[in-house]
Amino acid sequence: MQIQQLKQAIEALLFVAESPLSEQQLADHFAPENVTKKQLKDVLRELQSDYQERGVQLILVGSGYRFQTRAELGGIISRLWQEKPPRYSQALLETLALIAYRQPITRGDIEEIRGVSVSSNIMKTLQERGWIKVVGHREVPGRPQLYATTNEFLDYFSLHDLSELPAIPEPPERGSNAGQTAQIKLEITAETATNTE
Amino acid sequence: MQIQQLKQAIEALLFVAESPLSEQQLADHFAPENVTKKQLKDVLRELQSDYQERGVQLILVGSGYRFQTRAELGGIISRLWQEKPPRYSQALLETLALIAYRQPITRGDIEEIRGVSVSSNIMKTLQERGWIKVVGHREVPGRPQLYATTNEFLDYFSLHDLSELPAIPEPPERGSNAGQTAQIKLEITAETATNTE
Amino acid sequence: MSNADVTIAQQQSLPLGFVRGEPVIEKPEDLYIPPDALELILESFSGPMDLLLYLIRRQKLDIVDLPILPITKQYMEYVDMMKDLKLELAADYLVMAAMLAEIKSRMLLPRPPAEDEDEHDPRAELVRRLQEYEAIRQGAEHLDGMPQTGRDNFVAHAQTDAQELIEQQLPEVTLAELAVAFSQALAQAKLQNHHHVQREKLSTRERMSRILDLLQTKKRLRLSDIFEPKEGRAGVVVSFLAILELVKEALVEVTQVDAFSEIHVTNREQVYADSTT
Repeated sequence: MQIQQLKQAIEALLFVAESPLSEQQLADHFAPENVTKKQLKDVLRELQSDYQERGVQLILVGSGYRFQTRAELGGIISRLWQEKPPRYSQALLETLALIAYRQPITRGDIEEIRGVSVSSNIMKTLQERGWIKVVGHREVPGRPQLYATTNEFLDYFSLHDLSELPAIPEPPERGSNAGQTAQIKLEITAETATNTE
Repeated sequence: MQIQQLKQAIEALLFVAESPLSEQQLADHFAPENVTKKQLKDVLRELQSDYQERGVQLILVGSGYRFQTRAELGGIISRLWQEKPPRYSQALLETLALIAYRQPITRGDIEEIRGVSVSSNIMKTLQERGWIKVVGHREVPGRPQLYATTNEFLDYFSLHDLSELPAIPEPPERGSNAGQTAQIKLEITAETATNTE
Repeated sequence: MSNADVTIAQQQSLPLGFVRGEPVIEKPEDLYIPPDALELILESFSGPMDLLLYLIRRQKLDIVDLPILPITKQYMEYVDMMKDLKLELAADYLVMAAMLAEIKSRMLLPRPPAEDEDEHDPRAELVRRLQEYEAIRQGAEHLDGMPQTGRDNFVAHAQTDAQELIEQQLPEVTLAELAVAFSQALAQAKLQNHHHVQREKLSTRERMSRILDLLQTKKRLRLSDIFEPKEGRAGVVVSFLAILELVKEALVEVTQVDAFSEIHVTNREQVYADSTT
């Protein structure tokens, strides 16, 4: 397959696919043509540079590559629709931030930090949007569910992975339990690593 | 509004609008920015030329402008939605197998061996697939049709002739002996006859 | 709500809360706030930690030097207002109030001089929680400020007519599956004792099919048409056996007009059809 034709095909695919396409999905798609990963990567990089200054750009988000409009054009474009995009409440944003930055985390942890019970509506909204999911249980009495963010969360915020989240201060360590906290953090990283597959 | 920004905005709009956008709709959209029809036309022409050689192209259809994939890419793109082939039923496979190994054979013969009636749908499916055909009638009351496999059947299974059909796996309870298995390859039917007697 | 009631925070990094997405901060206490507006302001706190953080920030104090006495007093004033307004969240705020009161009482108690102050500062736990809450508030602000799909950016799509090109996929069968199906069918037959299967060479059956097939198009075949010299002796034998088998099963008829004349193979159907006309 000619590189030029491959480029056109990938471009077209990304514009018609219902959801972002990962490198693996593209590789599978072009398996009959024996397209190598190297070729794919090269073409994707070329496309990203082609669209650098255009009204739409090729972005790598959580679940893969997709074309999306420039953020600066949001105001002009949203005029197309009567409805205003939803604004999320401070409570929802704090809950989401806790799950995003401190995952995996239980509802109890969230309530402790926010000092307020987490409304079921907020958890429901976050799950319905597909931004959070249960990734396991903490092995303590009651086995509370552990929440983590999803690829859809990354997609929504145009992030490729969680490391792209703007930094916030590390959680302060509990004076006497410093060692334990470090331990927990280690486990968390391991857990989230397995969740991103 | 800068012409460069207008171009980006129009490009983005055309990529997110649910349906094609006419010049008039675009003019209305950019009314707050006092964009002239002339400017619009120029930008649209420029965009059309920018996308001339790309995987998607800017096309003027009845109701306006829209981006659509290059016609030549249809085949590659359609794979995105290609579903996995369905599977045939056990009844169909057994019927086909009996026709292949025991041809020419009547539907009655198949029913007698399988102990259940053979649905007309199965025979129709196999005939539509071009794998079986009627090669004659048995001169008994009712003159039942005799079925045989076709050349398409051989082609599909990459067989030169029916003698290349694989040996029949022995039913486990028969307990096999190796010498006999070698024989099976040469005289398939002889072996199966022994099995069923 | 007008600007007379609320002003936008100027130098304080954390506003009192958000009202309709705008950061809001309270006016000095002596200024009259209409009850509606007050309710809005109080409701805009996302919880007791939010309120507490606001009170600390308002005094431009560091969280670490949590001034527990004045903060507790101010906090209680707000909670009382919330109780007056019967805000549903009051319960969570009361839990915090109890905690503040507890810390306050412990701080008022005389401490043995030997004790290590850092270790046993009753405010430590609350300070830790406030720090973590402050970090999370920052995270929430980051999230709110990040480009969001459907608000700031939109997924770009192009039209395609490629869907029309999707081929109807036919099921796939492998030879192995076919063989297994055959053995399964025969296993069925075994269960039914009355079935009788003849012993015969597969290639003979195939040749039978081919001859019957030829007879579909040509009504009669010369025997010599059936024998293919290139198949050699074995092929001729198979064809001959096939014809014999077909005759035996009464599927064809073999005719010869005169001795040594051409032998013809005719479809029994044909004979049947001819005889009825």
